[in-house]
Amino acid sequence: MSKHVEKILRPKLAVEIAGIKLKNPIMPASGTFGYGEEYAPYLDLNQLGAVVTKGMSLNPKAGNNTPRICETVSGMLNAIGLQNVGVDAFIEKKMVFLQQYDTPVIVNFFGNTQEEYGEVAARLDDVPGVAALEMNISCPNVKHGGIVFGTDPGAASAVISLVRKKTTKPLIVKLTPNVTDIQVTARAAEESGADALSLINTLTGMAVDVKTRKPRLANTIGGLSGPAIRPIAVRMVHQVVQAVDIPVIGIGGITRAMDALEFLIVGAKAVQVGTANFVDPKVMATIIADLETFCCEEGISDINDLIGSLEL
Amino acid sequence: MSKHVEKILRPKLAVEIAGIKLKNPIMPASGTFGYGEEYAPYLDLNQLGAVVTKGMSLNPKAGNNTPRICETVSGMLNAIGLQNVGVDAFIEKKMVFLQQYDTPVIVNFFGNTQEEYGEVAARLDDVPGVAALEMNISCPNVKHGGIVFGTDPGAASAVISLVRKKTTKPLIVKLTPNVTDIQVTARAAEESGADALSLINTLTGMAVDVKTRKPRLANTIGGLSGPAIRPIAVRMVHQVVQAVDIPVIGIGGITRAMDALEFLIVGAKAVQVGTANFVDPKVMATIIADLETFCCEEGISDINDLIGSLEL
Amino acid sequence: MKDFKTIVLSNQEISPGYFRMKILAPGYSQLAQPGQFVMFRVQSSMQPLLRRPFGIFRVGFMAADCDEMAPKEFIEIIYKVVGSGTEIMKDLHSGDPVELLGPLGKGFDSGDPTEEKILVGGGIGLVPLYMLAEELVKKSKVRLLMGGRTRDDIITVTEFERLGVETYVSTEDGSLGEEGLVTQVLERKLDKYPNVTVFACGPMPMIEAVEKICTNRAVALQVSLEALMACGVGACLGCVVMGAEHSDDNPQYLCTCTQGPVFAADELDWNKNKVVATGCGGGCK
Amino acid sequence: MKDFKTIVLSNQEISPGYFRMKILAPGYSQLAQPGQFVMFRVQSSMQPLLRRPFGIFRVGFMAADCDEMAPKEFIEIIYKVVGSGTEIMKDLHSGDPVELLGPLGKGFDSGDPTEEKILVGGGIGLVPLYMLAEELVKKSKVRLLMGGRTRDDIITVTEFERLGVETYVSTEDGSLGEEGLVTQVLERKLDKYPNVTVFACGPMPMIEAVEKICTNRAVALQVSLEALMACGVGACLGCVVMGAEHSDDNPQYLCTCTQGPVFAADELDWNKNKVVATGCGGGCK
Ligand SMILES: Cc1cc2nc3c(=O)[nH]c(=O)nc-3n(C[C@H](O)[C@H](O)[C@H](O)COP(=O)(O)OP(=O)(O)OC[C@H]3O[C@@H](n4cnc5c(N)ncnc54)[C@H](O)[C@@H]3O)c2cc1C
Ligand SMILES: Cc1cc2nc3c(=O)[nH]c(=O)nc-3n(C[C@H](O)[C@H](O)[C@H](O)COP(=O)(O)OP(=O)(O)OC[C@H]3O[C@@H](n4cnc5c(N)ncnc54)[C@H](O)[C@@H]3O)c2cc1C
Ligand SMILES: Cc1cc2nc3c(=O)[nH]c(=O)nc-3n(C[C@H](O)[C@H](O)[C@H](O)COP(=O)(O)O)c2cc1C
Ligand SMILES: Cc1cc2nc3c(=O)[nH]c(=O)nc-3n(C[C@H](O)[C@H](O)[C@H](O)COP(=O)(O)O)c2cc1C
Ligand code: FES
Ligand code: FES
Repeated sequence: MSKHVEKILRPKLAVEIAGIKLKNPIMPASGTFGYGEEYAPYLDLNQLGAVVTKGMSLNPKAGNNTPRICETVSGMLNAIGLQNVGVDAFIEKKMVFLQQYDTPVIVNFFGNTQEEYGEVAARLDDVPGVAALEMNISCPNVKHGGIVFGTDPGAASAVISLVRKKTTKPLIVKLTPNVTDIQVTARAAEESGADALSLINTLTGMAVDVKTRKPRLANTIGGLSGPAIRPIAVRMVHQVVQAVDIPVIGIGGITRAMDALEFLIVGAKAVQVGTANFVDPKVMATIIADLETFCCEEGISDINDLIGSLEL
Repeated sequence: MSKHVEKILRPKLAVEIAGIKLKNPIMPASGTFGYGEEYAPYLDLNQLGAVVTKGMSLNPKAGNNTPRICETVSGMLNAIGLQNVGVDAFIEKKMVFLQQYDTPVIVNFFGNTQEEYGEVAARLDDVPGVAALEMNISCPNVKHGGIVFGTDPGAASAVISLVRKKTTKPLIVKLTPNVTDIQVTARAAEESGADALSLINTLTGMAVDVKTRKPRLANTIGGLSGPAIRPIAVRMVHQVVQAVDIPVIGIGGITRAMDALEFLIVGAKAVQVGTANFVDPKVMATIIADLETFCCEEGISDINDLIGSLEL
Repeated sequence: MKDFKTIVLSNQEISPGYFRMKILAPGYSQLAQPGQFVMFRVQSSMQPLLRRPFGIFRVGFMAADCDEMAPKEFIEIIYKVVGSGTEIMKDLHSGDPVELLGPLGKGFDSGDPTEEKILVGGGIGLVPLYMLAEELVKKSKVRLLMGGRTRDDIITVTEFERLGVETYVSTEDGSLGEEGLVTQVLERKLDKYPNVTVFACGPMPMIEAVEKICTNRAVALQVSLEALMACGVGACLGCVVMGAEHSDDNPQYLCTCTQGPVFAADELDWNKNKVVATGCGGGCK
Repeated sequence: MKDFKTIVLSNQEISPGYFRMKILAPGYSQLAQPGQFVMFRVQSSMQPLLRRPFGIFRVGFMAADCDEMAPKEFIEIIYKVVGSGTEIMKDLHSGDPVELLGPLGKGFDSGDPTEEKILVGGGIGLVPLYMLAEELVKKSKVRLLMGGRTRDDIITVTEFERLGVETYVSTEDGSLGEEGLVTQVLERKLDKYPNVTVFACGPMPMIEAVEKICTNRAVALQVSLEALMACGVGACLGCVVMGAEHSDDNPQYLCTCTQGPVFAADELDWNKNKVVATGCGGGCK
């Protein structure tokens, strides 16, 4: 049954999140796109909705022992351990490169203590070119400090409230999926001052080498990402969109426009592409082009009309 | 570097769980093997470690609207809604078939209320041929009653304690993975009288048809199973084995002997094969044969020596 | 009901987007009934994960490699490329390994031999009707009404003619045969031959229209349905349709894989089962 | 550093379990340096998900389809079938589409032209040494010590000979060349020619033994390492090895993909980096 559809020539792909204007809803996920420069030879960064950088901490961080990665069925495990150059070196060396581009830069960051979170946010506050901060309260790889901030709504509220006071930039809080009820953390983050939410971070997982009987990762447990986790991510984004009023950025297993559309339709204002960058460095450009084609064919003149259009 | 290994001719594959003797550690996962008879034309049920039947409730249950299933990347979503013939019809019609076999029958069951759980367990208590009960406190598909028993340690304890009083059969409690800390539920189940634990049940997920903008499942949300979820399942089994003293049965994305071995090595005493039965009705026979070959080649004379042999 | 590894014998595009595949299938000449299907495993990887159901178009024999051996049995399936599985299938070649589970399901009931028969096929829905026609022409007059959107959707009609079936083709765009819907042709035929049994397979809107027409005229109807399937053997309960007795309080679900795919029209609840055969809209992966 | 879709030109088993694949690779004759690698995408499905890294064996040219056109550039890779990705690769045919990202990484430094060179290859580790040999023979005497478990592991040695390289073969089981480890041969050669630079690639235990020998004798050594890689471009930080300055308090991690795969031996921490190149033991999927 072919319904008649008015073809659109030049659909509007621009979206706005917490006051940041994005050319389109496609951006990389933190930790899968380095500091941007690694992929600049393959992809015009000006094409992207935003660039999201590797998670920053107050001091440089060495990361975990190796092996740090392992392929799984339609996914991968990583326990990089948040290796990064530290916020000061980032501002000095890495931001300069990104400032060349006409694309908002979202800086992902984390801390081992509340105070560290606050301090990193403060140092990034007046850096030109930083469009927003993405606060990672969810990385499952770091043993430091025991329980993960993002799995305890109280701890999450406390650290978000603190960071909120330290920055005037839009604050995106990135949620962990390793919780019983993602709506609880989402509401806690909203109430503590988040301007937007992004989800999901990786799901904790493990793989074993049956010959050596050792875990495949030096860290034993790592974060699962890639197409395998997409149904879990779509479900959580759907639930969070219903629980909060702030915008939501969908993440998890996106490899093509059809995947991005699932998140947009359940209500994400934008999406992040992670593991798929490793597989195909040009994947975000392809997704943007295919999103445009989809809108043309389906008669959607503004992608905002598609966002949250799920029919239940 | 080839270490010298003594080849074994006839390794022992038998394991024991809560007093039930299994010929080998391989059995189907509930809901993926019907009542056993559906797969009997393809596979000799006498070969299996045990047969685990579709989840039973007190009254017959019609299940959800369609579509009930949807393929995802290396996995599937289901929202069958626990359709079943009801415990009385099961005892009368389905158990008779299974009693022909020399294989322990584990009956999976659930209830919508504590009392229903207790009543189903009571009715199954004196049925000949029922080797153990597997209590599903974790199915995410049933809207009835709101919050899932297995995601609330208090509710889980209460219902398990009640069931414990109603049955003299070994009681296996099947845990849901949709929780922040699986060790908490595992300990709650052990303290409330579980003789063994099985995990994981499906992870809640969702998929969207981007053309119709409708969820692919009539129920919107369903349970994700298949190879995609294996790393999450292995991680949870690893954690639970460390948290409790009772035996653990590993479930999640097993498609071949290598997959089963991951669970055994982290400490599962046996494993269940779910979605893979749909893909290959003979898969469990293949896994059993390949497990035997693996033991021969690796010089393992008793599979119990392999269980929990993870090197950290 | 068998489950074995086998090989593709040939695989050809017979019309744009439609492929016909011959698969070595020992035992099928004895086992397969008109209207049954197979669960086909595209390749032994995890992607696509589940087997795909396909109706059996026909069972045939080909000469063995040497004289002393029995001729080899094969089945033919005809499929439309709609998604990830069929995309891979179209690239299979002679000799490629595949897996077959089947024949599965409840096929057609040939009905009263004294009555004439009308087969209604819509596009790829024609597939299960061929073996049925082979059976029916032995005893009764058989007419085939074949419909499609364009002429590309009109497949294998000459083969039905070779069986002695009287065929009538219609396309929505008039590019082949009569312009219009196959249901219009059905109404005309039923005006002329009211005492027939109708067998229908095709897209759900067509099947629903056929059901209305037949019920209004009290004409016996059997339909072959599609549903999303995981196991094909009655184990997963994924493929159900609502039965005639279905109500919200007293639900009656029938398995398309074991109680179907062929149903007598009066076994089903026609108000509710629109969800049947929604398919995955091409792209659920 | 390019990223493009291309096609397989040929793919042949050259020794049991070892395959040699020619891939159309425009631009590589200008770009590729000895010791660099490519990230190879086996097929455009999700399984296997990640690209696989392979050393560039050599860059070549073949006649164009018509006289006016420039000759076509290709690269050759040689791979051992060890797991899910290489299992699929071995079944690729001429004309099959694949994707190449590269050339990537830091290759070998040719060193002092007045010094003689010794290349040490273990099995598949020979691969990156061929382009290096092509370069080195222009200026220096080059010897290749090639080791393997059995003769099946001794590949492409005659091609090195054709370049004018003096070759010495050893196998652990004595099935080809001298019986024993390649490192025994290395010690003998170093006794005779102490003023050389050594270039080594092979399994980690071999590389570690070579490092001990060279360090003891103060012989300059460059090694090419393997590590598990997701991106190949320095973005994921999955492929790191510990640098010479590494300590628990002051960790120094180097990316094998961008700061390697070739390292001067003194850049690395030889006490700790045994974890390098563990590979996935064949079967991580
Ligand atoms: C009993 C039966 C007989 C069938 N006979 C034929 C036939 O003879 N020729 C033919 O071309 N098609 C037939 N179909 C439909 C065929 O199974 C689907 O077109 C096919 O599975 C699509 O697979 P895909 O991977 O290309 O599409 P995708 O959309 O990528 O498939 C994703 C998932 O949806 C399922 N699916 C998608 N569409 C359908 C559908 N319409 N019905 C059931 N499942 C679907 C697939 O099996 C898979 O699990 C039959 C279906 C059934 C139930
Ligand atoms: C810089 C570099 C150059 C290489 N050059 C060659 C070469 O010329 N010829 C050759 O045969 N092999 C080479 N390798 C090793 C090759 O990448 C692996 O053998 C291959 O990836 C195995 O893939 P698989 O899917 O068959 O195995 P699987 O075990 O199924 O692979 C699973 C995962 O582990 C990774 N992996 C497995 N083994 C290795 C390994 N030894 N090193 C790195 N990653 C591994 C795979 O990429 C994949 O992500 C090289 C590796 C690196 C890092
Ligand atoms: C190698 C790797 C490193 C990552 N590093 C970070 C990080 O530093 N900070 C963060 O918030 N998320 C990090 N992530 C999580 C991703 O940003 C993303 O949430 C996750 O991978 C799911 O998306 P995907 O399935 O598209 O990869 C990392 C993921 C991978 C695979
Ligand atoms: C179609 C289907 C039906 C299921 N029904 C039940 C059920 O009735 N009771 C239950 O405890 N688990 C049920 N499960 C969950 C499985 O038993 C198993 O825990 C899960 O599928 C993970 O294993 P797998 O990845 O091997 O499939 C069902 C799973 C599927 C796919
Ligand atoms: S397809 Fe599984 S019950 Fe019908
Ligand atoms: S492989 Fe990703 S950083 Fe080296």
